[in-house]
Amino acid sequence: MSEPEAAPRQETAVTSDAIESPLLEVDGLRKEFGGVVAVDGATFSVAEGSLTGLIGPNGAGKSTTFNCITGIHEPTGGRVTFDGQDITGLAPYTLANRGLVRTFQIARELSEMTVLENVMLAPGGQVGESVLRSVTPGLRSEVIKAEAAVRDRAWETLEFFEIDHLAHENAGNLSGGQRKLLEMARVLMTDPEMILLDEPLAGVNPTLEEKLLERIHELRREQGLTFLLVEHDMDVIMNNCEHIIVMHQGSVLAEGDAETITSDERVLEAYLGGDV
Amino acid sequence: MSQRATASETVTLPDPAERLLAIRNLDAGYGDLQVLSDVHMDVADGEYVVIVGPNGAGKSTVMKSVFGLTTYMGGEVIFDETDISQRNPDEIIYEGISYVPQTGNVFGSLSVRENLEMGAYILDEVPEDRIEDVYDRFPILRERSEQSAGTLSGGQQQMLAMGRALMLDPDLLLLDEPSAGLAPDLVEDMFDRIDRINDDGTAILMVEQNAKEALRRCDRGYVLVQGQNRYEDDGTVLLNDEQVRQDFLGG
Amino acid sequence: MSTVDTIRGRLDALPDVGLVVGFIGAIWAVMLVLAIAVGGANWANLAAGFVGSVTVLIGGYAILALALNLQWGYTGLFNIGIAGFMAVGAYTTAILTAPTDPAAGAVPGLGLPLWVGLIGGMVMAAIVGGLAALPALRLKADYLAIVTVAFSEIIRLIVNWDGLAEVSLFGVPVGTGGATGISFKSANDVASTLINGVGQPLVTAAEGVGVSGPNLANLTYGILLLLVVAASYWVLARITDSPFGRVLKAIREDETVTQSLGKDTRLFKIKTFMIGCALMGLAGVLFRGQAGYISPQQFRPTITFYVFAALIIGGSGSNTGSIVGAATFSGLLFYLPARLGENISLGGTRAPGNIVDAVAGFASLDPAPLLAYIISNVSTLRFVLIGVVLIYIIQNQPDGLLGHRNEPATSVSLDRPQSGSGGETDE
Amino acid sequence: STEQTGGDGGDGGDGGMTGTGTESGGDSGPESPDVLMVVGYPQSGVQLFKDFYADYGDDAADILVTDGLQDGELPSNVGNDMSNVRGTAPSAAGPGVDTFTEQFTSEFDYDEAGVFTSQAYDATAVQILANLLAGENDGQAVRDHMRVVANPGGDTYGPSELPAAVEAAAAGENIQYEGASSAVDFDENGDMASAQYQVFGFQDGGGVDTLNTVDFSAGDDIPQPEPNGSGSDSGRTIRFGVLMPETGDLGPLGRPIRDGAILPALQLEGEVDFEFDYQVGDTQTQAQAGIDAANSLVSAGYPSITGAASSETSIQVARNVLIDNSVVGCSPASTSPTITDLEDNDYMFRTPPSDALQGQVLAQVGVDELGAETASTLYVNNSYGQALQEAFAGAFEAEGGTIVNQVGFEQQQSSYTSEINSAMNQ
Amino acid sequence: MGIAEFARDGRVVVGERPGAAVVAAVGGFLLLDLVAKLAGTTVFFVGTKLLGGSLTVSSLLSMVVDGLLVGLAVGLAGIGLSMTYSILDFANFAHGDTVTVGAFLGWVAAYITAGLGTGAPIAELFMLNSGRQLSTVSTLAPVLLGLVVAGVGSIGIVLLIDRLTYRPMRDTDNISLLIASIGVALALRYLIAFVFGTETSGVASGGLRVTVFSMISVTDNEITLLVVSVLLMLGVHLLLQRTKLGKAMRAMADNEDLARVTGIPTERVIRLTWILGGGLAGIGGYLLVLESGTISFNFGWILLLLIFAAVIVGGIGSIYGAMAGGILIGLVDSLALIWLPSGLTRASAFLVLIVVLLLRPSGIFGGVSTA
Ligand SMILES: Nc1ncnc2c1ncn2[C@@H]1O[C@H](COP(=O)(O)OP(=O)(O)OP(=O)(O)O)[C@@H](O)[C@H]1O
Ligand SMILES: Nc1ncnc2c1ncn2[C@@H]1O[C@H](COP(=O)(O)OP(=O)(O)OP(=O)(O)O)[C@@H](O)[C@H]1O
Ligand SMILES: CC(C)C[C@H](N)C(=O)O
Ligand SMILES: [Mg+2]
Ligand SMILES: [Mg+2]
Repeated sequence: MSEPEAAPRQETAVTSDAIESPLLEVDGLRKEFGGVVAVDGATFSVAEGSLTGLIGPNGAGKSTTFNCITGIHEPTGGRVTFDGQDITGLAPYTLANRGLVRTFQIARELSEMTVLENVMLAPGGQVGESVLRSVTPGLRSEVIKAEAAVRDRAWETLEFFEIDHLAHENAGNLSGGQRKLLEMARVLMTDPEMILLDEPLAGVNPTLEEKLLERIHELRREQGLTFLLVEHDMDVIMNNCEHIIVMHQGSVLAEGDAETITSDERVLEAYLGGDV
Repeated sequence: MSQRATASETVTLPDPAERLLAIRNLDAGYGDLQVLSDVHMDVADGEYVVIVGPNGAGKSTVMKSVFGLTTYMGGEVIFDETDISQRNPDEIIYEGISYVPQTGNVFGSLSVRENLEMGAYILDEVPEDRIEDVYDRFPILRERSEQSAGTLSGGQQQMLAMGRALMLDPDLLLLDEPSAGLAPDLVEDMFDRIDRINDDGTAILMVEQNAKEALRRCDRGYVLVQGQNRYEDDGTVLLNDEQVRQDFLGG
Repeated sequence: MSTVDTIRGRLDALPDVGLVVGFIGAIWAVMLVLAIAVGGANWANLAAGFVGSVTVLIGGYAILALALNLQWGYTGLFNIGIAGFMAVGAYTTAILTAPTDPAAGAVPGLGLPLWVGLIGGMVMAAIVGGLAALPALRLKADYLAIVTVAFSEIIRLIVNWDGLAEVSLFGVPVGTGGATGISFKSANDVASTLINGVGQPLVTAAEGVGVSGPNLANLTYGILLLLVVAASYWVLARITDSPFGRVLKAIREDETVTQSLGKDTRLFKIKTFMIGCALMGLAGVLFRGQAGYISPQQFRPTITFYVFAALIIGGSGSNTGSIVGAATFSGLLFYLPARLGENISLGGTRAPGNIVDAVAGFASLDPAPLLAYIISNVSTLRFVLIGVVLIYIIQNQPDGLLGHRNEPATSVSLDRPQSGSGGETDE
Repeated sequence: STEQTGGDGGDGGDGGMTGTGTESGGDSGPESPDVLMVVGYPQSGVQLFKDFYADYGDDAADILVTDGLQDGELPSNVGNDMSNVRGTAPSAAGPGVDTFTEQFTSEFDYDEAGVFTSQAYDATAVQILANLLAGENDGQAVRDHMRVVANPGGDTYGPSELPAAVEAAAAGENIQYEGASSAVDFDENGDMASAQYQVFGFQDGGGVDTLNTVDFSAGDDIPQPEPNGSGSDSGRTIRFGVLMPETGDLGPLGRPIRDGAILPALQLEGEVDFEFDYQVGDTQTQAQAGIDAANSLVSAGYPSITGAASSETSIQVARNVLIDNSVVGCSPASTSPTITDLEDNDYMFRTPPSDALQGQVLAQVGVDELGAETASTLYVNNSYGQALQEAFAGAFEAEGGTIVNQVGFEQQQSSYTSEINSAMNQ
Repeated sequence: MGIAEFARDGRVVVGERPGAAVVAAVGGFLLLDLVAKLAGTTVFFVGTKLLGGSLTVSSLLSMVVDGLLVGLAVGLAGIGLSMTYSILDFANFAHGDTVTVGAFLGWVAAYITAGLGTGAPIAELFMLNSGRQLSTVSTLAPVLLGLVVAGVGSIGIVLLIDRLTYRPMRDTDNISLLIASIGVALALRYLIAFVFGTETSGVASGGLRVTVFSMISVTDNEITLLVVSVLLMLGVHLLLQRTKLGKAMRAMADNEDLARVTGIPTERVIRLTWILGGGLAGIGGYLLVLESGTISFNFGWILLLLIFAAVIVGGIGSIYGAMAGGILIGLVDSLALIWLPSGLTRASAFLVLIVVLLLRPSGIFGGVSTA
């Protein structure tokens, strides 16, 4: 579990070819649904502090890989290691508490709660999540103190994403793009080390898209977060990711930096379809 | 015509006689919430029209309103000279409009083939040849024809949805972000297919976030902001308009 | 800063407390008016009887509605096995406290003091609730509903089964009494003891105006129940106005998201089930077992649906709404019509035995038989009324009488902190 | 061998179906009992007998029933003439029975005075008289004068002289009420000192036939306390409650009994210089609903109550309402032996006899009239059913018979097939 | 940590196979016990009885027949619940009371026609307490007429309720609809009580008894139940198979908005759903009364949980599942007596419900597509 005010991690230099300090390692991951093999021995790793792209044709198994890593599905085979520890098949909340969180392909806001509540929910291990503490007269003052701190941080986060004017709005009333922002804000409040983003930009207006990418880079710079990004927009991938993994039919077809990928015959054939 | 603002002086509106779809002063929303106010749009026979705009602008709402899926609050939707603004969706389909929604556009628990059959629900018989046509267009669907649609990948579902809408050979096809979630080669492919469908004489009204590509290919485009018309013009004109580029196309 | 928050939190609760008190007061007033209208010289005693009974009902339903609100209103757990959990609590208390040498024909118990029984009942209900929750929580809402209602019927059938009516547990004879039920130390005795002891002057005064001892005891019991309601409210408000409550709301909205944010939702759900079921168990004894007697008949699924009606009428998701709903349901929809029916008479017209005869009179332009029939069947018709009100509310006012109350689940004010005095300095 | 299994259809550990030592098995199966004794209430009875006849037809066994099933409508509701059924029930054998029957059938729309209606009349009459003699609507005072007006000592009055009895009691006289059901003499437990039972069968066109009667006469001393009440001035209002199952399992019997209970007030109204104020509460044949209804009567200030009918309800109402609130209960129908020993501060009386006797009568009918050697019992799972079937089983074995199975059942189920199968040893 | 492991183990243990293994083991033991009982042997183990006892084949058969008959009627009633559950997406708690309403309407009609000309007072006929017992052989026409009225009448009632209650709520979530149905259930049940009283009336009793294979004896009324319900089930099967209705219903259950834009007349499908479901519920209720012989205002409500069990065991949305589930639950309810005391047999049916929901939430027949 991460400390509430974790010191910013030192910047890790990431080179495009050699991954020195992998934060997430996926080894021979496999997932079958009945007869369909969705993920077929995918192996790759993600360097600490990097923004890594995960691309591939539709049905390549990207979302399924995400689901297996984050505990939504139990993998049929293979191993997932995070921060040096085996996390294969652990439940989502355990992973989140260890600093590995995700956003959803379709934003899932908690619509009957306010934006602020959505964000205040996220921090892990809040004292007030214990019934005893929140009820017992003496102990409750502790809860109240912690709550004030969480609230203040929540406001800051909302300001960072420029949705603080919506703080008391029900999350269900936000527009599509605002929901994506909220989703990012919420995930950040968990103090993650690594965020998996499943098509965060799909359907996002280009202007907003730029803003979101800017935020992602800012978070990497300032807090040393690691990102794994699924995205179909090649402009985004090529211009932002220092490392790119290409999946095809459930396994990794190629990886490397933008140049390596765009010059890879197989990738061109399987995914990029001729020109880019 | 009462356009609030236009990007250029040369607006080429279709001749009233050719207008297949005409949306006039439309107000619509959900329950008590009004989303669209005073929206105008036209699609001529065989025309290819694109709507772009920021998230939450009401683009999908326009589409749904044409199909009678929103709360009607005023104005008119005229298709083929009949007012369909307050009709039920299951009647509108008989007029010759098909619609591919942005989300939830396949029947998850039905098989791929059954989804296509449902696309031809209003016909008396299942048109086997059309199903074959769709399979030819999207071969992966033939491969998965017995799999339940809910377990297809995002992109595969998008293809199925499109295939379903094509089962009736409509006069007007409403497409809500057909390229969202598609791999780049498929995006190209999808746009090509849409072109082809349009070439075959089907008019198209499409919402796209992939605005540049869409505007390049279409006949005309609308920019919708906060539930109101902002700009309208030929696709290429909009594409090259500095203001539009700045505000909506991301530089 | 935190003291300011605390004080503000306390002040925020005041209007709600006022609302609840005012509402219950209004229902009392209605009962008083009714008693004066029909009671003649006996009105004071009648009023005490009406008010006492209605208070007990309100108290009982309020505890149940509060418990359900925690499970359903907050967490979205659709528990319709309330009756079963009430039975577990009530039977545990009964078995713990029933005398070891009971009257002829009754089953013996362990003869423990009442407070041991009450705690035991709550603990047992919590344990059974937790066990029931373990597997059931994987299910979506309506499946959970069906599992819980089936579970409650299984519990009822088991306590009803005469195989357990009287058994020997490690050589000590105990049992459920089967269909016959079980008599035990009733909490009512506390009320009686209270008024016969310190309350003696009160009794004398009450008897002066014609209020009988039993009615006074009943009234006292009702007020004691309201104190339990107040305590439950206080505890639940603290639970829900906290990060714990926030997680519950999040689970209600989207469990997968909540899990992905690092919350072990299963644990939260189990805790919620246990707390709620403990309260239901308590209500099982205090409410259904007021007289010191319980039987399986009292724990049929219908009671569960009444609690739901109460909560929905008041407004689920709101603790205040739970109490207001319980008062409306039990006072105005459940109790009042029955008393009206009993006390209205149509001169000499005896109610016809069946509806055909009643309508036949109407055909010959004499509405009296039909009216008499209706009046003599109000206690049936009130359930029709309850059903219709329920439909009306869910159609037109789905958030209940109190309307939608978005009570943020937190223990502090959520306003933007004044810039400068930010949170970082607070550590 | 006797196995008390109570509703146990299968082996359930030591169930009846298992039999003992029948290692041979095969398809011959265990024997059905000669007679099936059924204790229950009419509503369940309809379903139970329908299921019985549907599976076993008319001549699989003779059936014995008790007072709870003495409902003349039963055969037509079951759809069978029920000619293989014999029953026993406390009968109306008081000196005033004819007057009562006459008044009852003319006041209400009944063809005959049903079971326990005369007991109900007597219960109310005694309460009214005790109330008048005591001079106040107070439970304790009424209790203290119940025996004064009912037991030997003073002038004798019957149902036909009820107005005169009222005047006498109001004048503070020690009187003796002789009722419609019996002489109405309460022993120190509040039970009847003597009893008469009838043996009945169901008639073809509805109603029941009394085949013969069995008497038990008074053995004990009949206590007779002295009056110490003031008597009543004219114009007083006499208040009493009636607590009856108007609905539920006993509904068909409960409604006539209720009418019997209010008949004295109807008869006296206008005839005497007193007002009568009564209220009826419905127990729905459920103890809890009974408690609620009783509480409601007590709240409204009635010092005494005629009721309840079902023993289960009477016991629970006495324990949980009457005794605590010092209100007199006088049941016209509860026959369970448990009531005799109730620690009731003398607040619970009843006008029918205890089933300790009925069990014997039943056993006699079974052995002597039906020539049964084996019997099974099928009883409603409450204080009434359990005790009466035990009394029967004891008496039947004492007469040399063998009890095969004892099976309990719950009220108002949608099917009794499994219970019947267990009892019939199938 | 500890919790994590617990959760993971839990997922494995509660997973499909171990649960199924336990169920299979219990089932095997019960079967062995049954065989021993039929053979009349008792097996002792360390002094306590392990299994066995005695049971005749004929009583086993009669239990099977009883279970089958009740199961058929429950299955018939269950079809409607299953359909509304999947298409309108809510658990209809008023379904049991629809069963009651249908039964009352049908029996009143049957009684009045049977009583015409016999001089029985209309009040008694209407209140179902003239004391007459109908049977298929002795009063064929009234019984058949009642059957039709039960179906048609409950369709009318159900459509009216839909119009007043559910239709204004089409867009609301399924829990609101469920709650509304609780309101409907209360109102319906007590309206019946208001009109017909709370008494149980005996209305039917077999007029003819047939013994098959010299072991199973059934009445004409039971045969009627068997024949009518099998015919109706076949009819429903054909209807859904031969028309697009079946698929349209599934499509609607899946995604109503999409169904509408595809041209499926959703309101009409909903209406047809109610018509089929309501009609079958009413007829199911009518036939149950024909078999058990008695009717009372709350019998459908009491039956509801059993119907739910049937539908869920069969897999919600699956018509064949509802039929098979009904029969299974009917058999469990009846055969449980072999192993359990009679006070607990009903509990065993509920236990089966819970076990199925936990092990196979999609139902035993779930996933097998309908029509
Ligand atoms: N629950 C399931 N049952 C059966 N097959 C499944 C299931 N989930 C996914 N699949 C199959 O697994 C393959 C991979 O799907 P996945 O969603 O991971 O693709 P993806 O790479 O995310 O594609 P996209 O970019 O289109 O979202 C697809 O062929 C899909 O049909
Ligand atoms: N079913 C609904 N109920 C209530 N409000 C809705 C509903 N659907 C959309 N809205 C609201 O209507 C507004 C317009 O939504 P719409 O889906 O038309 O936007 P859009 O232009 O299609 O955006 P995007 O590009 O994100 O798809 C938004 O504010 C949205 O929150
Ligand atoms: C009304 C009577 C049938 C009551 C029955 N004798 C009993 O004691 O329960
Ligand atoms: Mg995907
Ligand atoms: Mg949209």
